[in-house]
Amino acid sequence: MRTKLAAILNLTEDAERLQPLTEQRPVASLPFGCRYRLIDFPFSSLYNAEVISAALFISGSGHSLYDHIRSGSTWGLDSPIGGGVFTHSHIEWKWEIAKRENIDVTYYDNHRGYVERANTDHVLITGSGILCNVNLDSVIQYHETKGNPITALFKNVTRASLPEETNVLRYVVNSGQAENVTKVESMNEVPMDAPKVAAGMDMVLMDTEFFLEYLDYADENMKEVSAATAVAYALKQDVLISAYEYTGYMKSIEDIQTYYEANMDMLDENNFNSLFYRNEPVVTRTRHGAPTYYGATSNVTNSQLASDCEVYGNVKNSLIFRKSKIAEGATVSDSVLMQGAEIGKDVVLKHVIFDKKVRVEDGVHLEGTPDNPIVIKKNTVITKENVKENVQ
Amino acid sequence: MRTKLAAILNLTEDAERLQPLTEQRPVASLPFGCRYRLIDFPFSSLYNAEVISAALFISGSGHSLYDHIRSGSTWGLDSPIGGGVFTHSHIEWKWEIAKRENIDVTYYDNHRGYVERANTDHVLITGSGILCNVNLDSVIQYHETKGNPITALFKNVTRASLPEETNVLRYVVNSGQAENVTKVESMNEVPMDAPKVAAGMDMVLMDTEFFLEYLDYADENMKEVSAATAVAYALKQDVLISAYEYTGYMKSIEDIQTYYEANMDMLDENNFNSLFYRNEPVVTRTRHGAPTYYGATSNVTNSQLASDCEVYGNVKNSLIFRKSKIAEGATVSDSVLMQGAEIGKDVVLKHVIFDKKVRVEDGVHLEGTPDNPIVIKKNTVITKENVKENVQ
Amino acid sequence: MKTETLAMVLAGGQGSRLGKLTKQIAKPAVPFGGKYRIIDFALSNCANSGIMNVGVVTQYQPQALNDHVGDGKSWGLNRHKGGATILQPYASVDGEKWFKGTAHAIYQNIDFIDRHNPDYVLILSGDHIYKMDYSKMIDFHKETAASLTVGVIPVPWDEASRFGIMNTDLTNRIIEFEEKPKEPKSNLASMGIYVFNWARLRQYLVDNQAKDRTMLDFGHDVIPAYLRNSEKMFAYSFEGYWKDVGTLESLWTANMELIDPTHELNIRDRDWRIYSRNPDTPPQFLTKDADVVNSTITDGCYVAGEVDHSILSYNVRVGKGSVVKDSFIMPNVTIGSNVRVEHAIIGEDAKIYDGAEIIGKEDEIAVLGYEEEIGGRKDED
Amino acid sequence: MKTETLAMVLAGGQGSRLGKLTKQIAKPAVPFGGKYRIIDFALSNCANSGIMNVGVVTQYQPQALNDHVGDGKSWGLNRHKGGATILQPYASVDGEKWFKGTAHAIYQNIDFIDRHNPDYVLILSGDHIYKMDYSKMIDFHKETAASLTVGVIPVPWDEASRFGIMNTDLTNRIIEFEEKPKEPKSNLASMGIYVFNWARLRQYLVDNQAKDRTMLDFGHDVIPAYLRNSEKMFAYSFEGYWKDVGTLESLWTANMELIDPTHELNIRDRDWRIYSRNPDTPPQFLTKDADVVNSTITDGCYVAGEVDHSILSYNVRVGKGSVVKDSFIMPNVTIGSNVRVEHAIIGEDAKIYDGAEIIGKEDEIAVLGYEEEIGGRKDED
Repeated sequence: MRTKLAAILNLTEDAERLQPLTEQRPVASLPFGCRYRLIDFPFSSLYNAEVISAALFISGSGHSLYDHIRSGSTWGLDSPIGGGVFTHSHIEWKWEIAKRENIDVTYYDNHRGYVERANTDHVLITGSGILCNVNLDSVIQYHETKGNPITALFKNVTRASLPEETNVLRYVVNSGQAENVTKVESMNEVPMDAPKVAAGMDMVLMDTEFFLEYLDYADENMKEVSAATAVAYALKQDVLISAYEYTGYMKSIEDIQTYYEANMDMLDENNFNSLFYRNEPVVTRTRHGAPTYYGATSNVTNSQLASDCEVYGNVKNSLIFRKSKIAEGATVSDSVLMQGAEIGKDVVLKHVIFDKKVRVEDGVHLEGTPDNPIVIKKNTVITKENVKENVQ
Repeated sequence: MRTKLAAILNLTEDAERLQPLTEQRPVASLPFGCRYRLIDFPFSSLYNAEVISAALFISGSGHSLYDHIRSGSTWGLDSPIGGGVFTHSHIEWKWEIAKRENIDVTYYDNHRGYVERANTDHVLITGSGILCNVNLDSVIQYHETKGNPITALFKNVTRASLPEETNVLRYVVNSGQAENVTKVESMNEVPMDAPKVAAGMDMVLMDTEFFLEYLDYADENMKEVSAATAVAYALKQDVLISAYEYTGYMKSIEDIQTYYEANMDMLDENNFNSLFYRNEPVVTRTRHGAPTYYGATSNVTNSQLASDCEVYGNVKNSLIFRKSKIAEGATVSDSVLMQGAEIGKDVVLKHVIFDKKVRVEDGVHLEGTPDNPIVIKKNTVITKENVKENVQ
Repeated sequence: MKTETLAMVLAGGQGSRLGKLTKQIAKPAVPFGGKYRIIDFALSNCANSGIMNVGVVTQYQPQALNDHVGDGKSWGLNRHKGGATILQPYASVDGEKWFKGTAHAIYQNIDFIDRHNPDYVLILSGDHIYKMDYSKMIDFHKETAASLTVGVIPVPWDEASRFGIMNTDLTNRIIEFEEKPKEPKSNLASMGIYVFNWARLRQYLVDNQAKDRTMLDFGHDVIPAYLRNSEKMFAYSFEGYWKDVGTLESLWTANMELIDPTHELNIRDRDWRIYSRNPDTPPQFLTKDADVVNSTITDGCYVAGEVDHSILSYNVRVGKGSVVKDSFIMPNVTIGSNVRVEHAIIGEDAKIYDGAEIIGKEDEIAVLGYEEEIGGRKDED
Repeated sequence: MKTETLAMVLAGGQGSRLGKLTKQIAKPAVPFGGKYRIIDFALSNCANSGIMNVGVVTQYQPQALNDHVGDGKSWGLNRHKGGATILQPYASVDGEKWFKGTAHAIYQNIDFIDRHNPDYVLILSGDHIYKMDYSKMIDFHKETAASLTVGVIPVPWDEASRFGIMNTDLTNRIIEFEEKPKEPKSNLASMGIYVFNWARLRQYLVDNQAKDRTMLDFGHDVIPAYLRNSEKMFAYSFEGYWKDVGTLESLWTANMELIDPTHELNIRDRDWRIYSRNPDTPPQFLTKDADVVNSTITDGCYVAGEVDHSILSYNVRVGKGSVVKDSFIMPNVTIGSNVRVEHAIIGEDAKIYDGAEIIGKEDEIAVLGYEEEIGGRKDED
């Protein structure tokens, strides 16, 4: 009764197309929406359902993640009785070496051990690359009502809302009384003008018994433990897959463009409210810092800001993260500035994405385009002299 | 003022000679004294000095350690303001691959980043293989009084109290007013009958400024960051090294024999009190469990037990960890039984070390010798039939 | 915030029949069973029943209780949503908010309860020893669509006249309540455990406050009012071990019963653990002179004497030549050499010096209070 | 347990001059500066001064304060050794332990203080706005070998007669104390901050309790008694921003002063942070119609109107066409469209409906209480 499900988070999303933002962090650690990281969204779903433990499988060292998650207390994941965040890093690397040098990496044992110890009826597998705010209580209820051993989440979208080249899977969902996933295809094969298509959300809920069967299969066949392979296994075994339709805001963060769009989406009140102002709050690790100050010369419209900023210049259609300073006469528009940006006087920025702690000296102009925003690496100092080389 | 020092724990002790107890755990995770693990001792020193953060460098995956440490809240290492346990696993492996494939493993950056963020006057480097209970406040006071940039800890011991083949270093300490370490040698070269010799405790305290200098040197020369290389660097630079004499219980846990002796040492009240009943308590992660029950047929003398055991048989000169059961008619003597031992009726055990959850069926006899205790692996079930093959 | 069930543990009582054991601390904080305090049973039952929102109402000598309960972490109750909250008397513009009875304590904490906005309020007493799944009682409450469900336990008929007795019809609906009836019509004694529909109870308390302010106690005032108004009240029958450790003898007996690992309370059951704050102490040390049988011993003890059919709580020292029999020794007690302790309860931090004797009888338990000292060297040290 | 310095924050006062702002919550819990509560300054000063053992004495409407302080985690005070402890009135065999004054509150909590066994007790008030390194004051206390050190601040001479004034000799030793003197001999006003040698103060309090029980207040009773007995008392002079926000006007002024990032209090200083409980809210959203200048805004706000020289605390909504000027808006306030708010303090959770106006003057601040509603649609929703 104490905990509803065991949660397996696969934080192994392909980070290549998000470079250089993912140079030192996994996709799960990507800052988003002025004060969040992508991991906050699945974690908040766990928090809101009062789930008290999670197992994380991470591609890299996960340092930026550990630093954010700490004990997990932010999301109620630190109960001394049965709770905890159990992290497994360097999954890809271990796997590669395991294959190359034929070492047993205990990957499946880690999954099995966690799920057995959690001792719950259900197991959730999810990634962190699809931005959404899912009410897990509602998913569990649906799962139990339908009575199938596995439930997969999807959202009906237009094909054009996803990138041409996408990792999102297309679910074929039979309609009518029993909504089941009957087939899975690559979304890449769906024509761009398709008006309605069921996008798989890389998230499945399973009965624990079924999960353990599936895990044995994955172990024998060296398959990654993921929502995709779980669905594939269920289809292979002719097990019925309940299809849960999610109707809130969703965005698959796969490349710079989708990352940029997701941030800009927040400036639309509908999207913002759909993601943040549901009954279930999005919870992140809070930081100490003063309120944001708007000086006499500031002019800020259609923008979102975190706390601890000082604004003396102009900001329009932008998202500004914590501890940023925008000097008098500067104009920032259609941009995403992560934590600690320092924007000098009379600077003009348009269609840019700044990683953390970018400093721009007085008078610099830097403009990207909506389809090709300029991305600046962490800690960069941009001067009039070096501005061109930074815009490769 | 909030925290006194930055603590670097080198949990990379050689585990080979402690096999099979170290098959799935680093030396730092070795269970000891009925309810502790070796890491509890340096952590308790940090706790008692109100240090609020620590960086851990671990050879393997460190899972057994993570599971024990969790958020570090047990030792006050989870303060949201400046606190935390920062773990770096697979150090050896990364290093090896780094050397082989010429990858930068950011090992030194991790040290530098941690120390800079901790923003303290002093840095402590310690291992976990030397069992002791050090009062860091006293060390800091000594360090400041002496005024040298580095203080190394030692204890005067007889050579014979250490194994013939030992990792312990011999410090040459000049006597008189200014006690300094003037030379470091391998203890292996000291004759076994030497009555008094200064044993290095793999623990140094440094001024942060000096630490950063030393770190640059270690980085340039690809040296491990450790108490030993720090002392070597100081000697090389002709920096005076204050020598702090520790006088409490100390034991270097290097092989099965020293591990066994250390446990048996606890049955001597002087040692037990010296390690546990100082002003500074030894703190470990507590577990829920009922008090230990001694049945009508039990007979327990000169032994230590953790809680949640049930004893119906005879126990003498032994240490029994949590959740163990000893049936009627069984006799356990001169032994160390880790958590969850189940000892059947009329079993006779003498000079044995059981890893966790060993079960012995009724009537089995198993006897080692004081110089060669029998070690049984985790989860082993010993029957009359297989008893011989388990005593390899 | 929306909570289905909020538990309110009434832990403000003095428990004066426990004499000097409750002079400095409230009864729910009295040590029990070697490593517990009495309130651990109610709090562990909450956690194990999945009730994670718990208010603990304290008033009398609450320090030990507050330190013990803290934020509820020991019971896994330190949750973001919910958790354990200590509720103590306070002042307001209306004056001092003292708690004058069980129902009045709830009334005075209406603001706290309203913040949780619960459907049901589960009222518990902090001073009973038992293991009970409250979620089943709440399910029963929902099934019967009751306004109030009272936890009852069958008691021997010849003892029924010592209890508050619920007379029920065939559907378990409560039709009469008699406090200590001379001729009981039923043997269903109230356990002091209630599930109320909060909206309804709130209305009763607020309405009464506006009138004569007489609704102070659940048994004495609220249940009779509910009966008068034909509120739907059901009795939920609990079967299992349940003990009100209200007297020294019952406290002693309950402890002695706990020793036996086969006793029905089954304190060793890993599926329904009794959680407590765990002290950090070294393992127990039985020296070569120790002789321990039929007893339970907790971490931090040092035993060089004889212990028979007794409980040593944590950090107890028993010196050479001493005999402890049929006794409950609370934490941090020092027993010197050649001491005899029989049929006794020894309070926390007490010291019994060399050669002293504390000998009670089964029907007249000897008691040494907290921090009391007895025997030779009282004035030294 | 041994603690060098234990801080006791007196947070039990009502602060009745703040009118409806302290009807439901104690003055130290009143919101301040957009994301703080008044007590954050004393608690952050403790943490930044390395004083990790803090008792917070509450009595009047303590719920908001208790929820806010919790276990002190927000200030890094949730330490195993020490930490923050809420101290509230309670009952004992001696009767009800109510706190009748500053010194009496300390007396009633002697057991708590004794458990820490401190050398020094630092007495603080929970309702002042300032940043102060107490460790320097304690160093001064040690250097002078004082029995009591009183924190003082120079006030303008013409205001000195409104304060408790310490007259000192050339060595800063206090030779006289005058409460609101007509003709002040010094301009050193007591800040209500005291460092006491605990053993000595304890003796005074216990001795007096055995006699006439008149030692209720530090200024009124204890300091005069110390003077009579020639206890070594020194004044420790604090220089810096210090404000007792005891009136609506001073609360408003202190908030307005905080807006300017160059103000001497320097709330943005990362080396002496003012910590608080951080709410979890989305970022602030300024819509295309927003016009914000000279103001500070906190997370969770939604601004579609004009904000000038004001503080919006977290989760404030300002609708289109509305103007907020020279005002301090507390958390969770909803301001509709076409509203005018000027020279006002708006209480937590208040609602101002479309078209309403709340207009004060600089010397007569308009106030809307917590959860109050004003304007058109009061009865709907």
